[in-house]
Amino acid sequence: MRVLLLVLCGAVALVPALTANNLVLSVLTFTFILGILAVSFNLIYGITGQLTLFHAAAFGVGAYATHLSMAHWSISFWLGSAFAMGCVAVVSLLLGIVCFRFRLKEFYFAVVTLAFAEMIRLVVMNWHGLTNGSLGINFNLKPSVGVPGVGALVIEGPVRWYYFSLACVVVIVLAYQLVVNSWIGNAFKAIRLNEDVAASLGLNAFRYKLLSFVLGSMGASFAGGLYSHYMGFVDPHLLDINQSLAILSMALIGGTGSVAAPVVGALVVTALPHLIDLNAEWRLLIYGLILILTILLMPQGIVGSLQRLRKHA
Amino acid sequence: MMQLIAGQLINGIIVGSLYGIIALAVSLTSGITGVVNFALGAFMLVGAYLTWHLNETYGVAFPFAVILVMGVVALIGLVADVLLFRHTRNNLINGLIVSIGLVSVIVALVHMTWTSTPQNMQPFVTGVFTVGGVVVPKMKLLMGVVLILIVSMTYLGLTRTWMGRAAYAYAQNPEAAALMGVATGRLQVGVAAFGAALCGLAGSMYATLYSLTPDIGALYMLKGVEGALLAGIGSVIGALFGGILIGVAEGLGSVFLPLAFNDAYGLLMLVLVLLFRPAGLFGRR
Amino acid sequence: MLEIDHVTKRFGGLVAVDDVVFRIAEREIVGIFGPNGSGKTTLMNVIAGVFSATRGEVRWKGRALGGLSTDEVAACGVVKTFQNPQLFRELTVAENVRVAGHLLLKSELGAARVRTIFPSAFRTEAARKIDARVAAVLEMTRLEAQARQLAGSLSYGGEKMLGVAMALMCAPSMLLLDEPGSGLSHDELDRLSEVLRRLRGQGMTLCVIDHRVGFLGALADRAIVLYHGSKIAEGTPSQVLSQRAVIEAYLGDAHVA
Amino acid sequence: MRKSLLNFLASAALSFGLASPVAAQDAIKIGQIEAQTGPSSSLGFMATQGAKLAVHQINQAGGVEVGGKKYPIDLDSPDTQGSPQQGLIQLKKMLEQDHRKYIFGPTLSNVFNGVREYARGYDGKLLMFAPATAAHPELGKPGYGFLLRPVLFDTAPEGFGTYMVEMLRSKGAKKVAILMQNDAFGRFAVDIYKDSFAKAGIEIQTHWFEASTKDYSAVLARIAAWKPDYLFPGYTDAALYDIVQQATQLGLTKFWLVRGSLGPAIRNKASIDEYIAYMPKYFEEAEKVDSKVAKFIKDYKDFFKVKDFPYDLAPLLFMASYDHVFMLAEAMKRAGSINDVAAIKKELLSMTYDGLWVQKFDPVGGGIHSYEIAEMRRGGALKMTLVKPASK
Repeated sequence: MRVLLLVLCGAVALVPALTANNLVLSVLTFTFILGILAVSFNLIYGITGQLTLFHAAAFGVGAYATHLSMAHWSISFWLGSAFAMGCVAVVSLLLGIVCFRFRLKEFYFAVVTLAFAEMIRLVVMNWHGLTNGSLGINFNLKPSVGVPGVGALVIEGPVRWYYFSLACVVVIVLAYQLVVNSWIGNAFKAIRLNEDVAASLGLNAFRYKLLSFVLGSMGASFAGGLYSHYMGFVDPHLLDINQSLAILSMALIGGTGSVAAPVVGALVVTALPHLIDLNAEWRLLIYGLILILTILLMPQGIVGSLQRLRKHA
Repeated sequence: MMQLIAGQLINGIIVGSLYGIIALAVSLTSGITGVVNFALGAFMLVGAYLTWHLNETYGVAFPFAVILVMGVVALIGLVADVLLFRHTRNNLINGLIVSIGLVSVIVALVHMTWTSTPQNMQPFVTGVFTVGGVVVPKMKLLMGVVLILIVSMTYLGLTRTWMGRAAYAYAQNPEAAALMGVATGRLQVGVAAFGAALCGLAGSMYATLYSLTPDIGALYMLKGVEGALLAGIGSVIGALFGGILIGVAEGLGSVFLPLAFNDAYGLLMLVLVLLFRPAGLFGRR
Repeated sequence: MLEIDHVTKRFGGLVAVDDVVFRIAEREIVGIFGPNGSGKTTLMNVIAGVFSATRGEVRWKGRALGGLSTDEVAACGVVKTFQNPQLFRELTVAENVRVAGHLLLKSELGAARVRTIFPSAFRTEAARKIDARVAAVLEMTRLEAQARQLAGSLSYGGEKMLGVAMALMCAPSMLLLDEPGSGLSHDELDRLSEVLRRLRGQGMTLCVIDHRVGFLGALADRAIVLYHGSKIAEGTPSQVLSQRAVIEAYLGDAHVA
Repeated sequence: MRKSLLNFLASAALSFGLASPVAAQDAIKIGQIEAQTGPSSSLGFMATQGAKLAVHQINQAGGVEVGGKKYPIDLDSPDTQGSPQQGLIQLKKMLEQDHRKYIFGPTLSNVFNGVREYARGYDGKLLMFAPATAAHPELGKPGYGFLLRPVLFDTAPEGFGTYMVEMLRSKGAKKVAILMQNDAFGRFAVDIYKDSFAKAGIEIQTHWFEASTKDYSAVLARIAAWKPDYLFPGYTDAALYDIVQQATQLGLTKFWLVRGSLGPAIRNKASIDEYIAYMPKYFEEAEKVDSKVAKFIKDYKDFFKVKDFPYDLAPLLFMASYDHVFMLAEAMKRAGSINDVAAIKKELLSMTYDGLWVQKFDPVGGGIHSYEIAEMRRGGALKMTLVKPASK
């Protein structure tokens, strides 16, 4: 998988050289940022088998926390997103403890996480003093990275954002890959495949489900910080239920079997509206059909199916 | 103040019975086909628009429109089950995704047919009852009565008729039912169609009370799921009761607390119940 | 070593296990017999922490196991196999066993496990240890040949053997085997009893359930007979089998069957 | 894997290149970013319809004649679905790839917030006709030279809001209850009207609701207990139909609103007492007296092949975009260029255009136009008041 991943990055790294078309760049930048979101979701759903609908909330809270901490304490993007990840970690830890202690599974887990996400969204909507409610917040803060020799490099303009987001998604994917390849990953898989056996073999399902949930949510929080700073604003739409469904379809279309596959799904979901230039109703129709056909015809998603083809060939 | 509370209690019960009938559809279909079908919300949407269309354009009297609509929507539900959900039996997540896809297909079609212009049907019964300062619109009362009747009939049907008993047995224990020789396949299709019909009815009732836009389905679907889980999957009267609880929670909630948090009151209750009775209030698990 | 101290388990009205008392010493093979529904599996589940006892308690090396969950009990070294094998059917036999290496890794490395996340000599070393252990266990259970097969594709006997192998991977000091013999062909049975003997030879304590005395008769040091949840006999297999109550119980069972 | 990805990228790049209709080399390129689907899409949808109709008519006539040469107009109007992300990507495509200089929309404040930072990078190379309420405070601010707001601002000195609040005061209203969507525009509306009501010495009580709410009886009962003189009920017809119907059942029968149609009043004419609404233009009436409007309505039906004209649907933006396409063309004629943004803006700000409305801009680019106030009484009796802002 990691080899494939590197090949993929190699191909993608050349894009700015191939095309001066900033549109392609911005679509791909969104793809990478949302890719982080989808990958982190897949750690919880695809690898550990827990369908969370809390992810959009983690994404949105991350976005708000990153920006607010930067604005109020005038700290760097990195400190800000570290703070945000901390907040989200705490929230998801509490939520996770509640859900997993009470042994909520499958659909019940999904609905309870959804309920919490919705409540958080309502708080963000109505806490005008802090979040400026439904108006959202516009800002012009940019992340910057220290480059040896060059000094602090401010991330602005399509090309820099492209490479920055690319670097982020690669790092995150590799990090998750390390976890998944370790014994922790084995535990995650074991829980997904058969929780009872895992327990009978002395594996503490509660602890590992919690770990997976927190790690994934933190990834979402980081993606939120990136997204809001690329857009230059935050608003409560980031926390919508539909966001969670979009994330889910990214993971499914890309493939839930491997760590990196959801990035492909993110590409499809982001690029599709700009590829098929149809009127809105038709686009909605086609989006629905794609979801249905993906599930019915290639449940392993694009990447999974390609891998299978390769095996058989 | 007392009037306000009493009024919202009644209103909550009536609005809740609308959630309840969808909850019943959710409960039955997921109990027997093993799929939580989000398209039920879209079926309700179609039901609402069809009722309005028949009534406004072709002047079909409301009661007949309702019966017609239930038939049509049941057919849609049946076709959807045979074409799609048969292939996702007992894979909850896949079924969920397919149903979400189906929702956007249906919503798109509704957009194409009736545009996004809000529509508002001529009320079937106008006027209000006023009892001791408590105001209840007549139509709402009528709706509450109809829905509660339908649910009770469903309950009788499920407990008295053979097909119903089979369905009930299946919902309790699939293997046993299969051994008893319940024709699982036909049963599942039948229930899917019946669930759709219930949502069609819900749509018709909705249309007489509120305005129509292509995005109403999702909200009521969510309330339906809340109600079903609150009661526990597979419990008929329970589903109605669960829906009513949600409705009352919202009604009373927005008497004392801001309306902006309306949707949270039901959810909060659901979470609490699920934590302490994971199988729901009436569920056996 | 393991003490069952007046353990009772009720489900609502039904008394599944009724005030059972016995102890199992180290390096012993104890067979628990009894007709179907006599409470054997329930008792085993109480020991393994699947259910908690209604009354009485289970002590392991003097420590009460009451209130511990399955994984915690397993972590103490008491590991149970399932009556009808539960496996990771999507994984190969070897992978199943490797996943079962979870506890082993924990006990061997402890906190140092974190170091295995990043590629290093340490990680390769740990991986090598696990692989060696997996190979050993597969050899011990005679599964080397099917190592690359999907667990789902094994014969029923093979699946049961894999269940034992996964339990062994946890390096338990006591193994609880739930009806390991049922549904096995003749030579599969021979293979099983041979494996169990070798285990005892390595100093493992075994507690085996079976509803027929069958192959265990030759194997077990001590036999305990449950009937309607209560212990009706205890002693060497030959003694026990000659007792009247036991014969009645089994004849009764035979009539029912 | 690599192959499929490269193919995908290639096809992506390709279709991005082809997505917009390849227009003649020298065409006037206009882009429009509006939500055409989604909960709050009815405004944007009609805005695109208006622009499409105008462009069609101009191209029918052979295009815009500038400096003795006729230029066709090429309009691209994708659907933002109300998502800032989509809006941003679409705007990038228009500006960077298709080199469109003239952008209509966005109407939704959240989409405007999503694109503003990016658009500011094109200040001086771009004209954006953004009806979003959130755009108004930026007019004339440094870096926002590209921004025009084609519609009249509620509480501008000439604004209809100022006029309507004054109207309430003169009717002796003391208490007004506000029941508003908790979304970007709702927040904005309350923020700006709070002050005008305070100035007029009118007490207000505000309640928020989620856009998806259908049953308002609880909050309406609370409002009724407060006994306000008027109810200010949200701003989209979807909400208005429900609120008005349920309010009248609880004895709240006087309404005052600055967005939304007469539809709800007509539906409930038997039970309302008073329904005061801002009507940019009352088509039902104007169609009979104003030949321009009659022609507009006829052309609309022919072009979109529909039986009936959507009288209810946000006539404001509908007409605004229709008129402003013509206004832009006129400004180009006068400036003698289709590319000199600065000159064209100067002409726009200085001209008065007599379209469906009498249109002009204030010095910072805020739209000024005539409008009507509708007052419907029980039974459906309707009184329209035409207001012509005094020209500066």
